[in-house]
Amino acid sequence: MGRLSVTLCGIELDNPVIPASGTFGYGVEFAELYDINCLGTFSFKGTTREPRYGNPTPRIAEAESGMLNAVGLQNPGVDAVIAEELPRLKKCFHKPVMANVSGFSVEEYVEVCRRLDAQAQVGWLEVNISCPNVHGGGMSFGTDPHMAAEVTRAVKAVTTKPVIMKLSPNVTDIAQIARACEDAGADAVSLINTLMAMRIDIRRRRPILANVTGGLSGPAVFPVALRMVWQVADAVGIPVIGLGGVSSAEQVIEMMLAGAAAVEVGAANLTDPWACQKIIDELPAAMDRCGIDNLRDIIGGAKQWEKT
Amino acid sequence: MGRLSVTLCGIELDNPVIPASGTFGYGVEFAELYDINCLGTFSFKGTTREPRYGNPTPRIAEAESGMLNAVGLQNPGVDAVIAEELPRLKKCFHKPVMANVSGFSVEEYVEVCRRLDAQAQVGWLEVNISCPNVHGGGMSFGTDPHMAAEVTRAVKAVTTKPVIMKLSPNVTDIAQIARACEDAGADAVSLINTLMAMRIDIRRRRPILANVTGGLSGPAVFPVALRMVWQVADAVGIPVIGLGGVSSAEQVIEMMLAGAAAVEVGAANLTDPWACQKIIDELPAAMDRCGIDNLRDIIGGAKQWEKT
Amino acid sequence: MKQGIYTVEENTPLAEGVFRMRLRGDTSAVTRPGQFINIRLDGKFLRRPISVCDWDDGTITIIYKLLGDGTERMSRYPAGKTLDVLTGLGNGFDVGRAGERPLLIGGGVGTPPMYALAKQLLAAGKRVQAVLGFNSAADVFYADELRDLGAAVRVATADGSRGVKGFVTDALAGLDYSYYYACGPEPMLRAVWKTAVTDGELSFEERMGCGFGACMGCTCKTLTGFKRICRDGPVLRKGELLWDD
Amino acid sequence: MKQGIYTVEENTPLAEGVFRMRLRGDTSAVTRPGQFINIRLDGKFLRRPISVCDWDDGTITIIYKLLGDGTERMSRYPAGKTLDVLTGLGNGFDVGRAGERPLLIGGGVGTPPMYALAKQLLAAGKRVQAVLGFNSAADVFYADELRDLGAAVRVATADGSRGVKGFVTDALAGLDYSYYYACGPEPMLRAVWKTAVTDGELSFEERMGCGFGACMGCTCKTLTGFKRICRDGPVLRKGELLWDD
Repeated sequence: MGRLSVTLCGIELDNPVIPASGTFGYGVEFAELYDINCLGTFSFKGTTREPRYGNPTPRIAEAESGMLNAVGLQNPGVDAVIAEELPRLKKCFHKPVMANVSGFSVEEYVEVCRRLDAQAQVGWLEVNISCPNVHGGGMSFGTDPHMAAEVTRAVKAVTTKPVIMKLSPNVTDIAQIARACEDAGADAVSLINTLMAMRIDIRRRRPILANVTGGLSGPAVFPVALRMVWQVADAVGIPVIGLGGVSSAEQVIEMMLAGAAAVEVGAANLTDPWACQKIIDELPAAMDRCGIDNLRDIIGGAKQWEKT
Repeated sequence: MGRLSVTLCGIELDNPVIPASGTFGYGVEFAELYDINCLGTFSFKGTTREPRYGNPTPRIAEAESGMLNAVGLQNPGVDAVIAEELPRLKKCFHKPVMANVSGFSVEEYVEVCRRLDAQAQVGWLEVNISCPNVHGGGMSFGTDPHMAAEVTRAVKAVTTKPVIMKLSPNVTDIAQIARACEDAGADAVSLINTLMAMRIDIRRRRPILANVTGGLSGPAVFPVALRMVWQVADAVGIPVIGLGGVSSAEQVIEMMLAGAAAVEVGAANLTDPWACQKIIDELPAAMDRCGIDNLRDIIGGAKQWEKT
Repeated sequence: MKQGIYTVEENTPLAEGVFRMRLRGDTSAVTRPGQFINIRLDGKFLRRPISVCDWDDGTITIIYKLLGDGTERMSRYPAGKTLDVLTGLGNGFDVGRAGERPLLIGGGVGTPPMYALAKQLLAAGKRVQAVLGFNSAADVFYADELRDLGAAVRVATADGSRGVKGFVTDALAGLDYSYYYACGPEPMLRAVWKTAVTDGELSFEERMGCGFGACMGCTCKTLTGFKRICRDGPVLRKGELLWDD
Repeated sequence: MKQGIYTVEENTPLAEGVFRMRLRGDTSAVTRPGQFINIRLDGKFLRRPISVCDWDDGTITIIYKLLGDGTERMSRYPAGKTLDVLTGLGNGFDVGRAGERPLLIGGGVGTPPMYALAKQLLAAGKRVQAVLGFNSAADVFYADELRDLGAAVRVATADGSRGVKGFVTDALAGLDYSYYYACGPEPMLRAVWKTAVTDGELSFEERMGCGFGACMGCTCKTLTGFKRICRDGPVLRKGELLWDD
């Protein structure tokens, strides 16, 4: 095992860096830019039962040290993902991929997870119960512990691979939601999804996003994400995947010290297509500066201090 | 009435710009820098019954486009505020001031509000039920609609001046809390307080803040604040004061278009002591660029679009 | 697509609120007229996508309009400043479909890509005609530059202060063309799509997240499926468009 | 306190990870040695507070240590770069208490303010002695500059590679002084507070939000009440300190 390697739900990753769902498509666009096998893995575009166009445009707005998006789960649907995307990915990515799943009903989550669980290329299922940009679904599952537990239980009942529940930060007590998922059998949790936000065009006096609100991501949310990872890592025994504004090797280390077993990188991929490759390249030097021999040894490292 | 003037709970403000509590002390430091009578008003340092030292240091950490603070309600206590701060303020500020009140029990809120309500210089009471940096109090009142309503009712029973409840963004449904305050008699709500956040010193492997977590403020939080102001303005009939990362005349306009009747400016005062004066000076030109004659006419202006 | 550091060689006003910037650096990723580049600006999180007006072995020329704080800042960049830029984005125009008498239609800042396109078509021996639309005479740019290349150029202004009074579509009358290439605001593209008599292709604008097809921020519906303006576009075929009328 | 735009005139390495920067601009707000300035750095939200080493009618000299991303960036600022700076912050040292033989004690980057202090005290005809502490010979700076002013300087290094082996307190032995001024890391200040035999004043460091007393980010407890390091300090009197021992 290399000094960057970590284990996520029994599967070893060469490094903890994982492009986050919605910022990496199904991998092929990035495979044209660099060998994506350098990644720990990546979480592919949130997939639903039916093909979805998503929200009307504009779907993107600028923010200080971040961006808003309201894409609304555009994806080709699980059939096309299995028939077209996964075979295409097989040619350029030879590691288990994280399958990100969204839905509008427990039944939909169950069916899509069942189908993707059966795909040999899929290593983990990341169940998104926290999309702030779709109505009558998505986030509502992630803001109520009972519904979060219900989705978790239903998905676990039809799957064999590790199930990671992706949590919403738009809640009063994220640790409570995380515990509910753990109690319902989740193998891990990932957090945070985007913070629900908004911008207004002051000249046209109307919301910039056609969806009115959107999800804030980017460096602006990092300190909020770090706090929630810290709280959740305290509250559960299962692995926590940290994400939210991570864009440097130092922030990967900071997330892991807060308790993250692996780290997803989102918006950074959009402003620098080579961001994850660069972060992975920079990790050893950043570790040396901090006196870290092996990344896997520092998970939750900042807790030690608290306990002394 | 000038083109910048607005009315807040029956009191006319020359302009909607209000330095936020905790970033402006009790006014005197800034009165040395500029004539603070140019302000609409300002909200003074959160005041409790007893003098408080607050949290141990470090209390401050850096963030992308923002900062974390965990001051923990340091203040001289209500007796000293009445005996020393208000008389000193009287010499340099000739407008009604907003008295910001914090507490650790309903009784404490009641007593401090009752005492400050009796001060002629006080125009409004801003009741902070959202401080994320003190334990066994503060934020807990602001994350439960019943407790928020209880504090509101108790304070209203002993006061004659407008009561503004300052809300926490660290909740699943801020509109529900705002409605609870309105139903309990609140005259207005102000939002958002800081987002609970954290940073870790990766070399020392420990939280930067002695309090471990702190409140994130600054431009990073503006899009989240704007979204919450938009939601709350939809949910209540009382005035909404918008705050959270506002640092320019354009952002004041954006907040008002989202539904804010007045706008507080916080962290910007700390990085540029003259920030509020500059924002007020820049408002007319910014209004001209947007074709705005009078600020009071644009409150909630972006809603018109939604309804068409 | 390539990422590189580019040096500002020129950054000058061209018309009312319109600037031209010439950047020196690796241009090998730019392969077709109608492609765009994506520029990182200090203090801005999202890059700014701007269509390529012209390029050679060592420089890329862009023409951009002041739309807000970001482009305002950009307009103050002095010569010598270096920028982080993604180049060679988007599909660009297909010169193979031009026929003998291609018509180039540019509206406002939709005009710049027509310059490099005209260059290529003229080099291929085509008879190039162009119709450019602006609000007013003060907004007109690159009409003469296109004429200098050898194109026959008609100008239309909404207020009639220069050329034909009206929109580009009002200037199409009587023109004999084999195919058209259009770039401009969506209302103009709609009008051209309805009015122009031949087949053609149109270049679109949309708020983008990444600019290279990763975020699905700029997707539109077409008869041939969902298209990402940044990657499957910005140029779409007339026959793909889903405008009902 | 004043806000102004200052131009970098010099920015050069002085010792291991220590830089000196000279800024040109309005210095009228700087009134006492021991005060600090607060510098806005590109891409950083909070300003960086740095103590003044020396100043004259047109320039302020600071000496800063590379502590992270922000100071790293600062160390690469070229001459001619302009910075937004708040000047004249903090109370500074009280030269009136010096007596005839003041002792100046500086540890690491606590040394710089001793330079302007020594200048003033020597100008007032005092016999100035200084003890400077560093980790190792490679870290030593400004010992000679202080001697050139006319101060008697002792150097202590933790590893003994230069001067007395040990801490500044190990170099106090046998010195005859009327009053002391100390600046350095808190453990050093504690040691000085315990060891030094006369009255004195000590300059503190703390993470600051605003630097001018508004945010209560840097408050410490003293026998005379809560003190904001940025405004009521950074210099506190020996008699105020609440160190129990």
